[in-house]
Amino acid sequence: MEIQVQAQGSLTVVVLTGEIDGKTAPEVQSRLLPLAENGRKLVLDMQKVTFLSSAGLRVLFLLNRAASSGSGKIFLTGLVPELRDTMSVTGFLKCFQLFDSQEQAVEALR
Amino acid sequence: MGEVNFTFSDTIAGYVAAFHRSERSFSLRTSDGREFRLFLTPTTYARKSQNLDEGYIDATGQMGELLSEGVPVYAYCIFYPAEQGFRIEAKSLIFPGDQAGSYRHEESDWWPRQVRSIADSYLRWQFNYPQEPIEYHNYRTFLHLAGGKKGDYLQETDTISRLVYGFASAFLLTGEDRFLEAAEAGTEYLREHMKFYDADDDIIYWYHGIQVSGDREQKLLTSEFGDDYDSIPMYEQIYALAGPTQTYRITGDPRILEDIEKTIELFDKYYKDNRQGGYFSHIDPITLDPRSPMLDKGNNRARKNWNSVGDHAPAYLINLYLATGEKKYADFLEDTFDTIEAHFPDFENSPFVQEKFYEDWRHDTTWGWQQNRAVVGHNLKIAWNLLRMNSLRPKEKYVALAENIARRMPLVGCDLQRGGWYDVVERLREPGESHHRFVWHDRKAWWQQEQAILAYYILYGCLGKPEYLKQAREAAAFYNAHFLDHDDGGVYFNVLANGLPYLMGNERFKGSHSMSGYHSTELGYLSAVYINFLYTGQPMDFHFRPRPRGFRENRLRVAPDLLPAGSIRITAVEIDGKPWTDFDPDGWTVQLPDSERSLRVKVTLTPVCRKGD
Amino acid sequence: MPDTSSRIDYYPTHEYQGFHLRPGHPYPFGATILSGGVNFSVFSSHATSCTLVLFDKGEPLPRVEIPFPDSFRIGNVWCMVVFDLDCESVEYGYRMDGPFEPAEGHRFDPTKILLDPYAKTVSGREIWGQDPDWQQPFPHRGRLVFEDFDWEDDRPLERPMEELVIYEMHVRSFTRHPSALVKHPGTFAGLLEKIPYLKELGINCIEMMPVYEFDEFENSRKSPTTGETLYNYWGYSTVGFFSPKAGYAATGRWGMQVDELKNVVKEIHKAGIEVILDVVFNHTAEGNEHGPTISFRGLDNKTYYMLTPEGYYFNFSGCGNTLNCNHPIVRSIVLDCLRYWAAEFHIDGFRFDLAAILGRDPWGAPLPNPPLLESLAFDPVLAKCKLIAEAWDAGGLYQVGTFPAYGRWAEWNGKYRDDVRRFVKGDPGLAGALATRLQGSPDLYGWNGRGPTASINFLTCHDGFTLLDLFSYNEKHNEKNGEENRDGANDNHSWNCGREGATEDPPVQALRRQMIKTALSILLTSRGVPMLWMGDEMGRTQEGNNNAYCLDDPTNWLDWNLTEQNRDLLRFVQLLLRHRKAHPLLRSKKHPCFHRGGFEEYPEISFHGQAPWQPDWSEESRRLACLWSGRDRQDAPAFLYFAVNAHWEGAWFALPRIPRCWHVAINTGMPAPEDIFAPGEEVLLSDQSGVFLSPRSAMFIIGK
Amino acid sequence: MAFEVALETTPETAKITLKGELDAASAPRFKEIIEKAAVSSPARLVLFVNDLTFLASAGLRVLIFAKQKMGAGVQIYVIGSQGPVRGTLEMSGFHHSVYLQDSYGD
Repeated sequence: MEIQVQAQGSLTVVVLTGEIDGKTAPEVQSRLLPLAENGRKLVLDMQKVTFLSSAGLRVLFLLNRAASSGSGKIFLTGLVPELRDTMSVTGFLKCFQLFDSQEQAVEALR
Repeated sequence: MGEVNFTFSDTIAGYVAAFHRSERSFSLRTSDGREFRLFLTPTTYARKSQNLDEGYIDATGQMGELLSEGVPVYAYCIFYPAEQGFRIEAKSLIFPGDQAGSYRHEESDWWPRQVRSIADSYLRWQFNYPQEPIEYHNYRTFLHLAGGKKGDYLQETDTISRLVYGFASAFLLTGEDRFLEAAEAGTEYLREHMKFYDADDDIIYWYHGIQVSGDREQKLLTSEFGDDYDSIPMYEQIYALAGPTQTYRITGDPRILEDIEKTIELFDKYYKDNRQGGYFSHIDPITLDPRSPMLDKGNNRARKNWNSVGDHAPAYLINLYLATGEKKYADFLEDTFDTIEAHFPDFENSPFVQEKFYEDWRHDTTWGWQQNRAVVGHNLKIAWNLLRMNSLRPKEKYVALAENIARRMPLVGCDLQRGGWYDVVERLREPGESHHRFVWHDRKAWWQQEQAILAYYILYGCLGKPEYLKQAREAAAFYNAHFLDHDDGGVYFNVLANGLPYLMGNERFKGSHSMSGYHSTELGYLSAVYINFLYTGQPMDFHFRPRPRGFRENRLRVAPDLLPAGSIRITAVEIDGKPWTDFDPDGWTVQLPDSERSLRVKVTLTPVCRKGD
Repeated sequence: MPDTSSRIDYYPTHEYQGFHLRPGHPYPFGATILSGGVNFSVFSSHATSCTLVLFDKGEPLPRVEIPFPDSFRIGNVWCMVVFDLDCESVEYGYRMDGPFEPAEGHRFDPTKILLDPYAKTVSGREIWGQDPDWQQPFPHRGRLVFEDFDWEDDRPLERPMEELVIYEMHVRSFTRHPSALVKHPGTFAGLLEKIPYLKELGINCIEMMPVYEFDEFENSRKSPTTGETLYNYWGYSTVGFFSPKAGYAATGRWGMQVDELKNVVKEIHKAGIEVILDVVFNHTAEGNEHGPTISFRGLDNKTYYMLTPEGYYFNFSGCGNTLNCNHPIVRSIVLDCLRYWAAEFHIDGFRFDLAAILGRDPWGAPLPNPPLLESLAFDPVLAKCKLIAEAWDAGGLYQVGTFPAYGRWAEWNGKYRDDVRRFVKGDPGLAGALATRLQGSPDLYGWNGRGPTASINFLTCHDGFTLLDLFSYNEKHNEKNGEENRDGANDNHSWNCGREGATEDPPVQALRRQMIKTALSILLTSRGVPMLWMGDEMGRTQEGNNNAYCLDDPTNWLDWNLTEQNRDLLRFVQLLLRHRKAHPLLRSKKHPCFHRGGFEEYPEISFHGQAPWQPDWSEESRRLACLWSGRDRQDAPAFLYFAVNAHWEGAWFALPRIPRCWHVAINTGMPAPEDIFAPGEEVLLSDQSGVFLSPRSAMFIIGK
Repeated sequence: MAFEVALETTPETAKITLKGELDAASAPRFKEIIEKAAVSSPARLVLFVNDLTFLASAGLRVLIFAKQKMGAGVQIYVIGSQGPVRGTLEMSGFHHSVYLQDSYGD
């Protein structure tokens, strides 16, 4: 599990690589929760995320809840079809705004 | 004298006459027509007869439907004193079938499954198979179920031979290799450790057994049983052949035939009484003389008994004839049955045959435990085997004696109140006695139920009289409802009159009586044959493993038992899994191909439309 | 997030082979995730010792076996908190030691690892039909679950009972057929994609056949005729009472079946449709003494099962054992289970399989006042849940109409099914019986105020023929079940309309469609709660198999091409359901009365024959009409005249005179589209004095 | 050649020397000697058969019967058996119960 964070103007773009499950979820949460809470827009590039377990789903949900409680917002990009499908079937997909790619998101949100 | 105004419990066996739903009671008619009113209680529960290795079949919910007209049932009840007589409350019911006239033990595969289960239980008890290989060195006659295998132990020839019979019968019915392996290993062990080849007379006799300690063996030439002490009883020599002969039917191994023929030589040379007929029951261990003074110790000098005349046929001789088809064995059979018919009946004095004789056939009524007593099972065994013989060489006198016995026995040897057959009773009734007195107890032994079941099923199969079918069904239903040990496997030796198992003293040890591995499997094998072929009309498969250059003229004889001519036909044969056509359907023989290794033969026998016609 | 650092009871006090432990909380039972650890709690009345066995997900051998120290036991409950566990990848079970004395009822076996009956998800059968590892000694393992699903503002719909139209369905069969064209066939997710269909059909409640974890490979064998594997397809044999069947979830392989099912319930509620679960508390998957030891037998055989004095299993369920439901401990498990589903899955109601067993005492005698049924009836959490009983069992107990109900229980009305089947197929002398069924069976549910909503009216269900097969087969055809056609009921009261089985003969096909429409129009104009069997609205067939419990093939799968092939029938059912919704008179909570209660001097209900006010109750009668009178939704006077002619000859029915004009809503004798008109578009009857009913047809006429 | 048999007993050993042919006729005499030897319930029974030319089954039966009567504890040694006598012992399986030796040291 790798997390790269870079600021791009008013956005924060995070690129996640590998699996988000019970073992790696706590690390994702501790790294990204502060970013979500400071009211900035957060773009999560999920293109290289190969697996998302229940724990992973809940971390994303937590981040989204934290962001929307402030003035921030979470956007997901590059979601692999299988992950997208799992999230929709378990009812998690609805709470996120999606973009096909990181560039599109940055373009639309700048 | 206190009247019987206390509660007690007992079993009633019978047929439902009527079910009074509102009153929660039903009337039960016993086998001889007496009626009892039984009341159901909220805690009454019911089960259906279940086979070995079959789960418990609870029928508490279906009591309403099952208690319909004509359905057979065993009701274990408590009798409460009431104004006139007793109020009888049924506490648990056993149904041998689902409806009137249907019995689980008449299902076509009921008995073969039972034989398989018993044979597997003995493989487990005796050899700890399948964890360990089948090794007769570890065989114990006295099997302490709880105890381990420490210290010296006894191996008796006739109990090993009987167990070998059980394994061979299991193979004939199922074709499963482990049983043949156990049968052949046992036959080999008997030949290696229990056989005494007497070069002088070129005959064979069998040690009573061996006492094993470590790798040393102590041969026991004479019997250690009380009644036959310090002598060589013919009974044990006869049963030494039971297992090997049944194995011979499967393999045709010439070494077995040679052992059998040389043992028969022993019978003809030392036991047979050529002057007054029949066979002596004991001979001197040293001089082999039946008239030796040494035999007086057991009161066995120059005596003849049921075993030495009657046991040949069922133990090995019929099976030997079936396997070889040789005339001399048919003659030998005829001689034994003629002897029985001539000397055993004693109907003017007693419904039971006489079992002990002096040399000149005078009745010996003072011998040991027998005195002037009757073993119910021996009488039925005579009836059963007469009918077998009648299929080989029909004689009016055979059928007459068999029917005479079959007609009298239910009134004096059968328990018409609870079902099942009794053990040993006095042959004569003293004045004023309504019933023949039980000599020791009114318990019921497993092997005597067998005699009744087989006698009445073959009587019905051959003669078609309905009363025989009724007796056969009642006997078999009682056996299957009460004698099957569903917790440890195998069968109980004895049950109380009311059918509950009797597990006291050495009755508990199933091993000590490997006989129970013999009688229960013989019952299974022959019940399947008589019921399927002579009554319900179901086909059956039989399995053989003929050795190369085994059977004479390479011809395999597959007759399952002495059955009426034309009653069954061979309808299919498979050799090593491939169909084979060279067989004589009505001659019950298969012409085997030449081969350098043993063949796997499966024969399908089909009855010729026998549905109780 | 609670500040965990200060709480003293969140720190380990014991250690075992590197695992940090502390005495746990006896309640709640099962495995509960706390911050920093997991609380395991299990109870047994007769066990002498207990060991917690932990696995890494999918590993054949345990990672550790932690014996419960005696200080971790409170009464008969062993509880322990284990710290620093990865909740997603841990699997757990228990070893219970104790006496093995079958005659006493004890069957403890410490060599067996036991499934926690309170396990919230169970592993081992994540993918339906995937051949299991038969050597695995511990196939069904408990796993942990996150219970923080975001329900937004959803809660059970609590629809009034009289409004319900129940649609019984099998989750896998509903979307498994390729024609369903769903992304995840045969799963909860597949059902999501069919919600619009259900909404448009007009039903407002689905009853799912068992979705608790079960083993589809129980008693699986090869079919002697087809060679296919025969499964425990219906699932009436529970392994895990608190866990949704992983094999039914598209995300089952990742252990997300709980979230998936919760999401499905949420979406179905959004469409205004309730969810009822078919639950099996009469027996378990452990069978008799020859069956597998999965959970209860090893935990506390004597407490959980009804045993004979010799320690064998009573068999009132016909499946090998009988759950000892009226034992206090078992009663509490049943209550905990139903409360869990009602609270955590927002389930609207439960249908109890062979419910008569729930009223038997530990020795099988029926109880006049069974504690379990009473507890369920008055439970605070279940207060608004529908409780539906299959009011008989395989042990000869038939309680239709006499089921101890406490005014809360409804029952599958077996008498309704048999009477209407026999009337529709033309048996004589059933006019009286039909009249009683139309009113909501007051003969069965009229006493102590139960009312028509206690009667679940149905013609077909999973047991028996489909509606089309009811009119296509005289005999059952269960050869594919591999039991030589001995299984399945024989008293089907069916009629094949002249030809056994499928046919291309147009008149027979038309007659069968007409019989279906006639039967459905009776069902949906009767008071009481109507229930449809999945697919009957589009003429589904099982080729005469009336007991397809074991077939995972097109016999059970719903063929969605039928929505196109039988478009007319589907339209008929949709409009019929809209008619039922349009007329509250048909859905009243009370039984009708004969002499008043209608509009002005008309009675609420009156029966008629070919002549008005003169019904033919004779032994030969095959015709009946009834007139409902009262107020409709806008409080305007309402007159509903329903006539049915099951005779093979047509007949003229003179209509009773009413202060309105008769308009035809339904005439099953007419081919589509004239067989039914939408509510509001009924056609004015040209001759107001009467109508001619063609043979084996029904008409529904409204006064407007 | 006539049959001769001689008995010599010590507290724990009984020694019997056999010469000639032991057949059905002479078997009873051999049985008496064995019974006499059994009286002192020796721990060991030693049979010297170097000069025994013929052993009939009857003789062998006496031996086996005697062993059975004396009990399992008694060790039997047959010294100097050869040719047909040894063949008889082996064919009857009796060699499993006794010790066949060429010589016997006291």
